[in-house]
Amino acid sequence: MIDIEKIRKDFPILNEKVYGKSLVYLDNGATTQKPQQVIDAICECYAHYNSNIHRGVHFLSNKATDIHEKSRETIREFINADSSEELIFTAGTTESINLLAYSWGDFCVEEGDEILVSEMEHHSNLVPWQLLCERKGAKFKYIPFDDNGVLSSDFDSLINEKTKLVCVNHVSNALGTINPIKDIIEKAHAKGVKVLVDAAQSIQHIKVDVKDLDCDFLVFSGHKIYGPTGTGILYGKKDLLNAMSPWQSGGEMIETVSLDKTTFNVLPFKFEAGTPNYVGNIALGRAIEYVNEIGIDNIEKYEADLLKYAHEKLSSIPSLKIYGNAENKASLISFLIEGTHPYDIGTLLDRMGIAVRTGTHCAETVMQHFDIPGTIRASFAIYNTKKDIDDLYEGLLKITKMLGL
Amino acid sequence: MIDIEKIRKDFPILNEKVYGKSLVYLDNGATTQKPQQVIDAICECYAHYNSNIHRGVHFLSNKATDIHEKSRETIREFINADSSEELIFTAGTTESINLLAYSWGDFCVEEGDEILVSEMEHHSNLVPWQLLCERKGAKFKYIPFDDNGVLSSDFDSLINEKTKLVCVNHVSNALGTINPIKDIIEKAHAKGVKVLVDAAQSIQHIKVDVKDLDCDFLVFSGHKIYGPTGTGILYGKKDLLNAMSPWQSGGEMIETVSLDKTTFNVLPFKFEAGTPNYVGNIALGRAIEYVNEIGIDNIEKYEADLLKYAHEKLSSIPSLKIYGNAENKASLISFLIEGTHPYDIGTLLDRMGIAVRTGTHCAETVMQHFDIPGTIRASFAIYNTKKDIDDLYEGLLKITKMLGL
Amino acid sequence: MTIQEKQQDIIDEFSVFDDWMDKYSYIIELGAEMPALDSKYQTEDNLIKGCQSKVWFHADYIDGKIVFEADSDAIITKGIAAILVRVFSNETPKDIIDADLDFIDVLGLKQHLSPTRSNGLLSMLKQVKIYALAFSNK
Amino acid sequence: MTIQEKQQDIIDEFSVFDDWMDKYSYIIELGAEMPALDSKYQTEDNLIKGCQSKVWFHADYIDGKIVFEADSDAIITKGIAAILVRVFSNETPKDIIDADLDFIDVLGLKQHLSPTRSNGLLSMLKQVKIYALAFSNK
Ligand SMILES: Cc1ncc(COP(=O)(O)O)c(C=O)c1O
Ligand SMILES: Cc1ncc(COP(=O)(O)O)c(C=O)c1O
Repeated sequence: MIDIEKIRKDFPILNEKVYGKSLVYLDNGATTQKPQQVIDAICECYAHYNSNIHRGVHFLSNKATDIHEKSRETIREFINADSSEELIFTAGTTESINLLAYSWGDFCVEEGDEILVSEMEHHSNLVPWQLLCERKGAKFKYIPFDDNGVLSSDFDSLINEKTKLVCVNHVSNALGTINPIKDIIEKAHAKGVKVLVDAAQSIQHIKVDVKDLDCDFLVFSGHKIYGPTGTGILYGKKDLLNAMSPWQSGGEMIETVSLDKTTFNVLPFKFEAGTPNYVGNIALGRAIEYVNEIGIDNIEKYEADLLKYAHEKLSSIPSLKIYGNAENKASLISFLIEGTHPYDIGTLLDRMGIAVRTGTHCAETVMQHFDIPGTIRASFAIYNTKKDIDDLYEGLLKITKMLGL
Repeated sequence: MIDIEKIRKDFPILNEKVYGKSLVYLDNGATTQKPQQVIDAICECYAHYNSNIHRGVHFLSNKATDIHEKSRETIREFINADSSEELIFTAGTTESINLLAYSWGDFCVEEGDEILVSEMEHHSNLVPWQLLCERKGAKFKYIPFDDNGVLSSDFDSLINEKTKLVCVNHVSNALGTINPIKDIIEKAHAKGVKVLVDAAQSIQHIKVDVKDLDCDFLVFSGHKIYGPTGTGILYGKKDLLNAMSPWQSGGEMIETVSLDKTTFNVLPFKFEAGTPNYVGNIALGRAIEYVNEIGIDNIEKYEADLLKYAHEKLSSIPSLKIYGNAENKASLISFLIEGTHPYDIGTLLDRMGIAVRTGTHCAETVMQHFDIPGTIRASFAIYNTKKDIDDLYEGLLKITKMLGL
Repeated sequence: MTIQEKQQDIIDEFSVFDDWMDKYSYIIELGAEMPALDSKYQTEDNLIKGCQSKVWFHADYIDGKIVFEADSDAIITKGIAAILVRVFSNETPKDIIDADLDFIDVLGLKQHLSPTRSNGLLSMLKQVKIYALAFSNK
Repeated sequence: MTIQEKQQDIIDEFSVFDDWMDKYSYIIELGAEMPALDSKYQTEDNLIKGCQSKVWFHADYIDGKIVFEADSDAIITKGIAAILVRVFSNETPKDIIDADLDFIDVLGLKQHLSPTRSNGLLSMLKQVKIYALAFSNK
């Protein structure tokens, strides 16, 4: 069970006033707020044991290294990976995907090959593949979705012997759809095709188990799961990561260098060039511990309830249209108010202290599908309450009145 | 003038005990400690206005964006760049250089071209160029240094019409040499060749003015100048950056996307893919302000004095040999004790609470030059004192006694 | 009326609202009142980059003065554009270039000035000044 | 003596030092006393990866028992290697595989156990166990 009052106390920003009003933060899809525990983990490191990790012989360096690697282990356990060698620390989802597109892509994709991407991807899981296809003369194909925001179920008809990778998000950041990842992976694997799961919008909301999913790669950002900015994870199956060439070079990812020749370190260091964001990575581990303390299953249940409530409330506004009506949804509602621009609604909600995101949410292909300029998106996290949704609802009623709708 | 007692109070970690002894932190070349002001800037952001930057319409997002861009402006002023568009936020020196090696390198370097790198580079400014040369069939050449650690002055004889770039650090992290960057740039420019300056070990110690230097690119890491981990800067002249293709893709660096075609945002966003480490970047701005409050000229003078003192003290130990005896040095001393391995010395110093780095310092070509397995490196920052150096000196005396030297 | 006077007029009009809702209602009213821009001027060229909503600014140079017309698909943006049109239209390039922009602050619209992509005001002001510069060279 | 007994012996020896300097002096002494490894065994194959100093472990399998010899270019590392040689040499693969490694903690050498590249102890222990596994399959 969730003790929401206790949880809310963990997040100092929830006491903020915006234009003199209490903050109602419903922009969690963009980034989540941080519990004091995570902020403290950062301060603790800088105030007591900050030191560059790896290769150091002194006490602080060893301590920071140990805690850093313990954090990797915490995250490994959280996603149920076999080995912490399979977890690469990155700067975020976007970097994780770019690493793959360059390292895996440049060496595994050839002219005439195909990459299959869903039509509802965040730009970060679309453009790197588009550019890879350009570099390689490969074909960029996409899995369409229907007007409810559900991916075409016979997507495997798009797979052929040229297909090298399927890239799909677990939860859509623009529609909230929970995609049937496990099914997609099974069908792709049946045809010998690898699958990358973008878990940027699922990891903080629902259980993600890489072993159960059997995904080949999985990526997410730290800042969207109560962790610090500048952190992220690339999970990959060990044999795939081992076969990949390094991408960025320099620092700990190197074994030996001479002016003639360089050899590289083992996993996971092979992909971690330069001084890592070790303080961020340590704090990300603390964020995952925080999620564990509440329990991801509890979070899933609580947020599902919240989402159901939000759907009911918002649907009762006649001029409001929801985009994304899949049966399986998580964490967010995208909508428009008839005859208005999302920017207007966002601006007016803002003046009431209600933070939502408006625009294309870096998912322009979704907007193109519906031929709309963007949506208003209210996205939830563990500290949101029904009262937040009531505030949003009341705010929207006021606004429709203001706009004479 | 420097008020060292006041400065030391700003750094909470300096109160740490290591094995019950007061910490003497002389590993600043690896990473510097953080003043409370920087730690507070991080907490302040997470506790009061954390929100994903750019494109947000709400109050917190605007506030975070404004402060983020103000931070870029602070850094611009610090290095005296013409425009803040010329400053790209990266994850660190290593990422800055990799960005260049891929984005500039892949489009400007062709088969048969040459890249000229100094023999005293950190791996991060060597391996990316080595790999670029491999990808392109270009030639990797190097500027040798002499046994004092001084770069060959007729290095421009190595430049020919095939040379595309000279890559050299401002201050060597293994030897402490201050390289005559301005002269190198002038000579390279006279032959129409661009220059990348690795300022990772100079930016925190001596005045760096990109306009005065007239460098084409300059890079450094936030964590080495009292800022947070996971931050860094790539400075580039505007026309060069504009001519470069994007590297990583996704997020704010995109202008519009469709399933067929993508166009990119303007500078500096074009190179900032995904959610930036905005909290880190904001705190880096605060770190630079901290340096400004003390004054980089004051820092330079104070540390030069410290280095002189350290040289005198350490030179008086008969079995001690200093590597790097250039006339112009900054911030660090690399040395060995005859008949011992650096690891032994580092381990024993550590037990006395003295943190130094031992090993190759990611500059193996320097070690190969002298045919040594590594060095012991004591590297200084603004909060170090002559007492720290005395402690190091006494510690080394004890160790030589223990080892029967 | 000078630019300065027009700005003062608008400041006076806004000063009667002590509630943000009234202020925004007024902006919305201003937006609703401004005639739509002829669709032939709703071109890629006239589109202002850096706004989340679409904003078009069209400028004519008549007898040494610039005449602005504008439109937007968002009503608040259109209202703000209407304010700018009112202040800057029928002025000489030089006066526009020299104009002080503090009135934005006074109106309490500063949050629209953020240098982000979603907030159009800064981009609109920039565009107005760019037009003025362009015409001042004629 | 069993591995356990040898470990206890070493713990006893170390327990007389209440000062880290004496303890490290002793480790250095152990390093100095261990004969150099024949240079023909100082091979790439015998080199242990993941240490800042060079460490070689050579193993022979004689009458069902493993005989270790080791060397290092750093004296502290060599001293630690000497402790491992003393504990694990002349033992059966099975006993080595089953051995408890808590004595490292007790000796106060835990900081050498960090899974970093600079600290060799963990890599040495791993290598000892790898040899034992390899010979146990023979
Ligand atoms: C001269 C030099 N260049 C590059 C680097 C790499 O910096 P980072 O690890 O922060 O990317 C360092 C840091 O050790 C350095 O000293
Ligand atoms: C589904 C999805 N993928 C990728 C990203 C990019 O994440 P980041 O900006 O943290 O790299 C996001 C974040 O907006 C997202 O929602």
